[in-house]
Order: sequence, then C-alpha cells, then structure tokens
Amino acid sequence: MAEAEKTEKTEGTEKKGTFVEKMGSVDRRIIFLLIGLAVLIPIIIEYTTAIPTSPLVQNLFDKIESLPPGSKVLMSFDYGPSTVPENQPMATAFTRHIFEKGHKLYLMALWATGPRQSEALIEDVISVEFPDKKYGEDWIHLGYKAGNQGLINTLLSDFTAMYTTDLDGTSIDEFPMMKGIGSLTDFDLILGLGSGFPGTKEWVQFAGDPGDIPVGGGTTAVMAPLLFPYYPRQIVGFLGGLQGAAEYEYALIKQYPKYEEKSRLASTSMGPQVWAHLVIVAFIIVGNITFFIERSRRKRY
Amino acid sequence: MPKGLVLSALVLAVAAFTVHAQGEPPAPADSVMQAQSAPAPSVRPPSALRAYDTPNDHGSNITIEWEVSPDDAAPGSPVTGYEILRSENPDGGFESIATIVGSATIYADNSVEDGVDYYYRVEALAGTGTSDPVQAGPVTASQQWFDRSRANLLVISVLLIAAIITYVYLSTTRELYIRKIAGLEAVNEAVGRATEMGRSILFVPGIQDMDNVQTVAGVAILGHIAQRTATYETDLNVPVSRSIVMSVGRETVKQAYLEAGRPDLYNDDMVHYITDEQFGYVAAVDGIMVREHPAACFYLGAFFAESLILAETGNSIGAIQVAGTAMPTQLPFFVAACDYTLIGEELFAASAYLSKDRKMLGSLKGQDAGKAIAMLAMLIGVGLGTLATITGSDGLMTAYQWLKRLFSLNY
Amino acid sequence: MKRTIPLLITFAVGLALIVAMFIPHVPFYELDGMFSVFYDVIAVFAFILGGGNLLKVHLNKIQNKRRDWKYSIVTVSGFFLVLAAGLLKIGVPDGWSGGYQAPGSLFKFLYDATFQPLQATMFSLLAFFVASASYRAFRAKTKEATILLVAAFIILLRPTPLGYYLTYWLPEPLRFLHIPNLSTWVLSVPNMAGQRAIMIGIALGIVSTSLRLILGIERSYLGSEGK
Amino acid sequence: MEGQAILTTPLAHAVGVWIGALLTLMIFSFLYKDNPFYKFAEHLFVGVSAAYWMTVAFWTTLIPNLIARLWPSSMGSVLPSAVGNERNWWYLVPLVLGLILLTRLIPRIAWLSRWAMAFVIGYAAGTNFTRYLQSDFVTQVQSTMVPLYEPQGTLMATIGYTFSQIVVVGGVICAVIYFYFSKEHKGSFGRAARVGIWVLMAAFGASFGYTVMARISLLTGRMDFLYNWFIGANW
Repeated sequence: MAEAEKTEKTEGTEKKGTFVEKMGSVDRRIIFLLIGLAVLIPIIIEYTTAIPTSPLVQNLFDKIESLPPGSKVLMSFDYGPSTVPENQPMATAFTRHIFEKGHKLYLMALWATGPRQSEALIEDVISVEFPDKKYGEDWIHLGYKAGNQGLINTLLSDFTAMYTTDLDGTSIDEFPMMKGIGSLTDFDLILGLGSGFPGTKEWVQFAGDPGDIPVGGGTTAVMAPLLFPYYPRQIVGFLGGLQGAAEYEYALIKQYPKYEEKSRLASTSMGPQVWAHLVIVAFIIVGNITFFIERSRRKRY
Repeated sequence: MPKGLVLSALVLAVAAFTVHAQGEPPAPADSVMQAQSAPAPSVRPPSALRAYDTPNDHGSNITIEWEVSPDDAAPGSPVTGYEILRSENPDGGFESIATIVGSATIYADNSVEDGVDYYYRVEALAGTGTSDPVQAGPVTASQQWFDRSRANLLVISVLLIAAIITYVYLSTTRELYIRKIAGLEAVNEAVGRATEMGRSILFVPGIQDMDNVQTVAGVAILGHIAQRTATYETDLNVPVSRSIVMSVGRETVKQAYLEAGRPDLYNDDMVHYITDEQFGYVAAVDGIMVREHPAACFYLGAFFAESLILAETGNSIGAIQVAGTAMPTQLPFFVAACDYTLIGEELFAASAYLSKDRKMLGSLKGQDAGKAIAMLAMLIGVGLGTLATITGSDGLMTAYQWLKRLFSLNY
Repeated sequence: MKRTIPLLITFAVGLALIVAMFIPHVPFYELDGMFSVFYDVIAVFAFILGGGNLLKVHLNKIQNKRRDWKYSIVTVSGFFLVLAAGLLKIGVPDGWSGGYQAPGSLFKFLYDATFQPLQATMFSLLAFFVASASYRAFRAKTKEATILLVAAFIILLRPTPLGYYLTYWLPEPLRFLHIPNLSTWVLSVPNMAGQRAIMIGIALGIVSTSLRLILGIERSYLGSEGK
Repeated sequence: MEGQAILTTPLAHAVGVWIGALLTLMIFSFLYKDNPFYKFAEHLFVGVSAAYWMTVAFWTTLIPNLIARLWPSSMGSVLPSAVGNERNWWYLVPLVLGLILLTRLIPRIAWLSRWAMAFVIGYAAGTNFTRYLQSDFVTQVQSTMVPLYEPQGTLMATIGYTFSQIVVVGGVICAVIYFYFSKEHKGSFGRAARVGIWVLMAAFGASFGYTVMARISLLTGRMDFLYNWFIGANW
C-alpha cells in the first residue's frame, strides 16, 4: 500500500487533480468504507426492504391464493443444515400462506437431513403461530424415505405403499386427512424446497410432468438458473435464493398485513444486499461518467 | 365381484398358470402338488420373467425383469409387491432373496458368484398370500472385458487422440502457424520490467495439488518463466499451497536454472510451502505482496474464490498481473482485475507457446481439430433437430436421436 | 535411469487409467479408486516435506532475526500447539478412541476460536474487493469492456428496487425487458453459451495436456528434451 | 478427564468468541493498510491451518488407509473396527512411493523422488483425461444440440424461444472459434472470433454480477457476528 500511496501523492501534487479526475480514481479504501457501512447499518437498524415481487414468485403466490380452502399441499424438505439460511425462510412463508388459506399441509423429505428442518418449522412456526391447527387433520409429518427420484416414481403410482405410517410410526389410516390419498395425483400442489439433487427439478421431471400435477417450490440462488427452462410451462413458479424468499414475504405482507411484524426473516437479511448493490452500482456509474467526460476533453485538445 | 367376473378370473388364472409352466418340467405330480399346497391363488402371477447377466459390469450381478401381474395394473390393486426367490437347482430349494414393495418390474441381484448356474422365481405378493411362482433360468454371472455403454466415448477418444498425434507427428516436418496470445506476449515484458526495477517476480501455481492438470500446466509454465529469470538474474518467489507442488516445483525450477546455465542462482527456498488452507495461503501471499512489492505477479493454475483477493491486492501494489485458469467461475474476476488473462484452454497452450517446442505446438493444432469435430457435431445436431421438428419426419428424428446418443454418457 | 523410468511410470499409470474407463473387468474396475487412495497416502507423506519447510523457513527467520522474525514465533508456536492438540487428542472425552475433533477437545476449541473466524473473515474480504474491482474494471473503454459492463450491470440491478422502478412501467409486450426477466435471460442464454464454449475448450486442453504428459512430450520437472 | 469439562463451559465459549472477534478485526485492518495486527493474524492463521490440515490428513488418511490396511492388529483402541480384517499387501505400493518421495531430503539419492512424482503426474493425466472428456466435452456438445424451432404455446413465446436458441448455438460456435490457435483470426473467421469474445465477455459480466450477492452475504455473516459480540459483551 505504501508504494501505491506514494505514486498517488506525487501525481496529486504535480497537477491539482480536477474533481473529475479525483472521481475517476477514488481511493479503494473509500469504497471499502462505504461497503462496510452499507452492510453494517442495515443490520444495526434492522432495515427491511420492500422487494417488489417478480412474476416468477407472484405466479406461485397467486396459485396458492387461488386454491379452494382445504386443498392438499405437499411440501418436501430436500436440503440440509448448510442451506437453512436460504431455504428455511421459504418454508416459513409457504406454511403461513397455506394455513392462512385453510389448506392441508403434508410434510415429507427426499433428503435424510430434511426432517430436522421440518421439525424446526413445526417448533418455530406451526406450534407457535397456528396452535389451533390439529395434527392429522390440518397437517401431517410423514418424514424421510430413501430412493430419490425412484421414490417419487413409486409415490406417483402408489403413495400409501411407501408411506404406511407417519414419522412417529402411527398408521396413516388413523388420520382423516390421509383418506383419498392414493397417489401424488391426489395433491393439488407440490412444493419442492431444494438445494441440490434430488430437488425441485426432480419433482418437476418425475411428478409434475408425468402426473400432470402443479409443481412449485424454492431453491438456493446458485441452483435457481437450472429451473428457468421449466418456467412457466412445467413449473408454476419458484423462489430463487434469499431474494425469492424476500419477494414472497413481501407478497404475503401485502395480502395479509398482520404478518408485517413476524414475517421478516428474509427481508432483513436482504437489507445489506440492497444497500451494498446500490453502492457498487453507484461507483460503476461514477466511474463511467468520469471516463466519458475525460475522453470528450481529451478529444477536444 | 359379479359371478361372471369371478369365473373369467379363474379361467384366466388357469390359462396363465399353464402358459408359464413351460420353465418347469411338466411332471404331472409337480404341477398337481403345486395346485394343492398353494392356497387358492388370490392374485395372478407376474409374466414374461427374464433373467440375464448384467452387461458392462465386473461380474457377480444378475438382472431379473418381469411384467407386473395382471391384477397389479389398476391402482388400488391387491398386489403390494413382489418376492424374488433363487436356487441353484431348478426343482427346489428356492430361498427368498428380496421382497420389493410397489409395482416394480426389475431387480439386480448382486449376491451371486461368477460362473454358477442360478434359477429365479418371482411371486406377486398380496395381503392374503402369494401368487404362483413364475420361473426363469439357468443364468450365470460373468465379467465383461468391454463396457459397451461407453463405445461412443471410445470412438470420440480415439478420434481426438489420433488428431493430436498426427499433428504432433506432422509438426516435426512442417512449420505451424499459432496465433498470438496477449497474456503470453506479456511474460517477457513483465520479467524485463521486474529486472529494470530490481524487484522480484511472484508466481502462484494455483491452490490445488498435482492431481489437477491445471496445476501441472502452471508448474510447466513456471519452468519457462524460471529460465527467463535465470538469464535476467531476477528474483523469483514461488509460495505454494501443497507439498507435492513444492517438490515438483523445485525440480522444475532447478532444471530451468540448469538449462539457462545459471545453477549458482538457484536455491531451494525460492519455492516454499505456506499452508494447505486456501485462505491461510492467500493471507500469507497478500502479506508477501504488500511487503516485498513484486513487480510482476503470475497466477497460473486452479483457483477458487480467493482469486479476486490475490488479484485486487496485486493491483493495489501496482504490479503487472498475468492470470490463467481453467475454472470458469473464477475467470470473470481475473478478467476484471488483471492486466492479462489466459482464458481456459489458453492456460494449457501456454507452455507449448513459451517453449516453441514443435511437438507441443503440433498438439495445439490437434486441439483445434477437436474443436472442428465439436462444432460439426453441434451444427449437424441442431440442423437435424430443427428439420425433424418442423417436418416431423421420423427418419430425421431417428438420425437426430442417434447423434444425440453418440454424445451421451451411456450409449 | 533418472529420466526413462519416471517417463515409463507416467506412461503406464496414465494409460492404465484411460483404458480402465472402458474395461469393467476386475483389475481395471477399481483401478481409479485404488490409485486415488494411493495418491492420498503419498500426499500425507509429502506433508512432512511441506511442514518441514515451513518450520525451517520460520525458525531460520527467528535465528537470524530477519525482518518480522517476531511474528514467526507466532506461526511456529501456533503450529506446534494445534499439532500436539490434534495428534495427541488432548481433552478428547473418550481418549484415544474418541474423534480428534470431538467437542470438549483442545483441538476443537482452537478450531472454533482461531481457524474458523480467520477463514470466514478472509473469505468475507471478497465483498470489499468485488466492489473495488467492479469500480475499476467496468468502464466502457472498448466494445468488449462495454459488454462486460452491461451484462454485470443488469444482474447487479436485480436485487435492488432501482432495478424494479427502472423497468416496471414498460408495457405488456415489452415484458421481457423487465429487469428480473432480462437478467434471467442474460444468465440463461449468453452466459450459458459462453460457459459452454469455455468448458469445451478446457476439456480439449486437458485431453491434449494429459496426452502430452503421458507420451512424455511435456516433461516440466524432468527438464526439456535437450538435456 | 476433568480437563475436557472446562472447554465446553460457557466461560470457554465466551473466551472463544472474544478471540474470534479480535482476530476478525485484525484481518479487517488489512483493508486500511498492512499493519502489525494483520501480520499477527496472518502468521497465526498460517501456523494453525498448516497443523490443522496435517492432523486431518493423519487421522483420516494415514491411519485408516495405510496403517490400518497394513498392520490391522496394531489398531487397538484407535480404530477398533479395523482390528478384524486381514492385511492388504497392495498398500505397500503407496508406502514405498511415499518413502521415496521423502528421499528429497537426502541430496545424493534425491533423484529417486522423481519416481513418486511420475506416479502422481500419471495419475493426474489419467483421471483428468476421462473426467473432463465426459463431463465437459461430450455432455456440453450434446446439450447444445437443441432444435431451433419448437412450438411454445403462444406465438411470442415461440419467437422468443427460437431467438434464444439461435443466440445460444451461435454464441457457442463463435466462442469456440475464438479459441482457435492454428488459424489466423482474419476475414469471416476473424469476425466470428470477435463475436465469440463478445459472448465470453457477456458470460463473464453476468457471472461476476451473479456472485456479488453471495460475497455480500459472507460479509453480512461476519458483521452480524461482530455486532452481536459487540452488544453482547458487557463492557
């Protein structure tokens, strides 16, 4: 750094850099400072952003909104603890919306680490915010079964052959909400929450297409581009990373203002993202404007 | 069930039973014994049982296929699964080796020995009992010497190897044109600049070990740069993140100083080990940069997220930076932050380019032949696919599917 | 002797692995797996050379009191402390049979207190460097640089409300120009085309380099053909 | 042992958090300029991480994959599961190769170490050849063979689909042409190469922009840690 400073100072003293030149070569430490603040301040003031919902997310929101109350929604937890920061806010937002509309929620998992995340959802959201919802009537916890896409295949033809009991081992015949569930085609919507293989893509390929069942869901940001080719024909919509979750939260708050306070998991962590991106975008604009001014000046001499 | 249906079911059962008895010797006693001991068959047996040695494997594996039992077709059917039995003699001693839930139609038995005859029976399972068995055999497992599902990969590999070897051979007789690569032209400029300023050159061969060909390519380029630092008597500093890279790097630099006729300038600590940890290594290299102010920094090899930390710190000390990697995720950062970047394949062309070795330059032409093959295949594939969808002709569609299969992982 | 045998070893091992791809028969089937375990074991032996060099360099610095020698004491003491804690399983609840990283062990404590925060913080420096790099690099100097700038700009706008307000008013037929859709398109069309071409190029480069190594045309550590 | 109880107590946790927070600030100080704090953190990180990876290699590779395979009976309490199985003589090969790599320490026979290097380079060439041929060459060529026209429901969607496919296929072809070494980039070939570098630049710009979000979330995590430590610590 010392060397770089020396050259900058010598340049500075020779000819007083005009404002434009100074803006053209801002010291990198100022940029660092602004990025640091852009991330720290939103954390301190817990700033939440209103991320306008993109059609990709809005379609899925409208689908759940338009389903008649009491529709059957299957939610599959296909991720591990490492992607909880991105996937868990999606599960939370979906669950609130499903219960708000009086739909029936079926929890299952293609990943062995899935049930741990669905249990966290039960403790933090279901039992706290919806104590009136009865287990076995409004929601049920079916747990993990091995087989990846092979499992989806079997469930498509005979759901109860694989899930003969719920997670705790009580036979499914005792649960009223399991009546009439012969195969995946009996569900009104499948939500695949994924971060890798098997994930949302496998739910589209092995359940959505063959069984003609509406499929939606959410994935980590890095997996999102893989789902774009399926939208909108084979997938109703999906949430891409934290931003997708924040957009869904924003749509949920717009529809049900009572969630304004509680439903802020994704949008608070999107605060630093928005501010930092704005700082970067601003510096790019500044850099280019000064570049064009200097070039036009040089052309004139 | 209305009486008519029961009657037809019975007739069907008898018909199915006689049709599939062909595997067993039709000793009347045997079939009679079968009929008495088995409870009235509640479900009809599966059909078309086939057992064969699983192809393209290293043996001890037999695959069994069958059609689902006629009762299993409709959803909500009484059939809950299938039982697989195996024996080494056709008449008896069958033991169950697997029960499969759901309407499966295939099973791979990997608990067999090669060269032994096996007989298989499959029965449909229902709540109340099992259907009559259907039998197949004898079948023996064996190892194959050639994996037919990779025949297409073999063709493509032979094609590429042939292209490369022919051009390597041709290059010894004919002059070959190789286009300019900006990053490599800058190597001499960078070494010259460091010598003028009396400052050192920093070389980072990536953070992966020698089992990654990008690191091997980086160390090969290190050899050529070391020859130049030997002739110009410039300091060379090579911090490495893996111990094997240290050993191979030292051998390479030592050889280069030998060939440049300056073994006296070489000392082992030019190439020194820091730590295997990606970010510990980057923290140390950043420290070297800001304290020793190298005039030129080379980042050539496999990099991960730390690439931008190196490039930005290098930029802050005003060094010429030449980077090269075959990690698509890191190329954007090198392109943005460094003066010159070797993009993907250019990293592998560097050592041929710098050494001017005719055979190596020939192999570059072989790579170009590989590109021609790839482009041709893609263009033909797209052409066939488009025409097939527009005209809807089956001939074009099968040609298109065949070409796609030629470039698939199991042929 | 010093040159031909290494070339033969590389030729034999490389060729065997390529051939093993096409032959499922017993010896070749697990060749790849076995060689990778052999490689890991060699890498562990190499650690002795690497670690030895690290200690030699820093102990040398301390002895000759060269620049920043005091910090070398930190490296050497940190090194021995963690190595002793790990190899001797100090503090591991069930002694020798317990896991070396078991909670309660000194090794785990040192990992959580020093290694993990240092690693996470060095990684997080990238947020600063991404900003300074984009300020410096995304300038419309040449056509290529302009395309680089425009593509990055579209993606950078996506999470910001600026991106939404900039294009939400566009009428329905121009819907694909909305920032979210445009950035999706840029990511899944030109970006995919570029990545695919780079990967095809890299694959050919690696096939050619591997062949040069196996045939002994590329010799690097053995010195060029001349000598 | 009474010792291990200490390291899991809340006090030990608090000490750990304090050390972590101080080291975090030391690394951040590098952003301003090189200083003694950063030097301390850097040197500590090098020593600790080198020893960490050596310990990991010792317990996960040397013991289970070499010593347990050659002397299973000696495992005793360290790896009880291995005591039963019988010796596998094949593992003498890596043992010998590892030892001759160490001959680098003895200058007179240091040339022997090249045999071990030869094995490593042969292994690299063989595995990379097969892996990259399959995953990067064959798969990428196949996934580019996509029909340019395919009905997509509405007319607008079909036009969009066809346009995108043309850009993808054209982009891949031009970018591959850019990588051509043995042909002058002149005339129509040169123009295709130029379009190729534009496609590459668009790809680099897009993936640069796309990873910014991931990098910012890393910093958010550290700032969160520092903030909670700062307000949590009872000054």
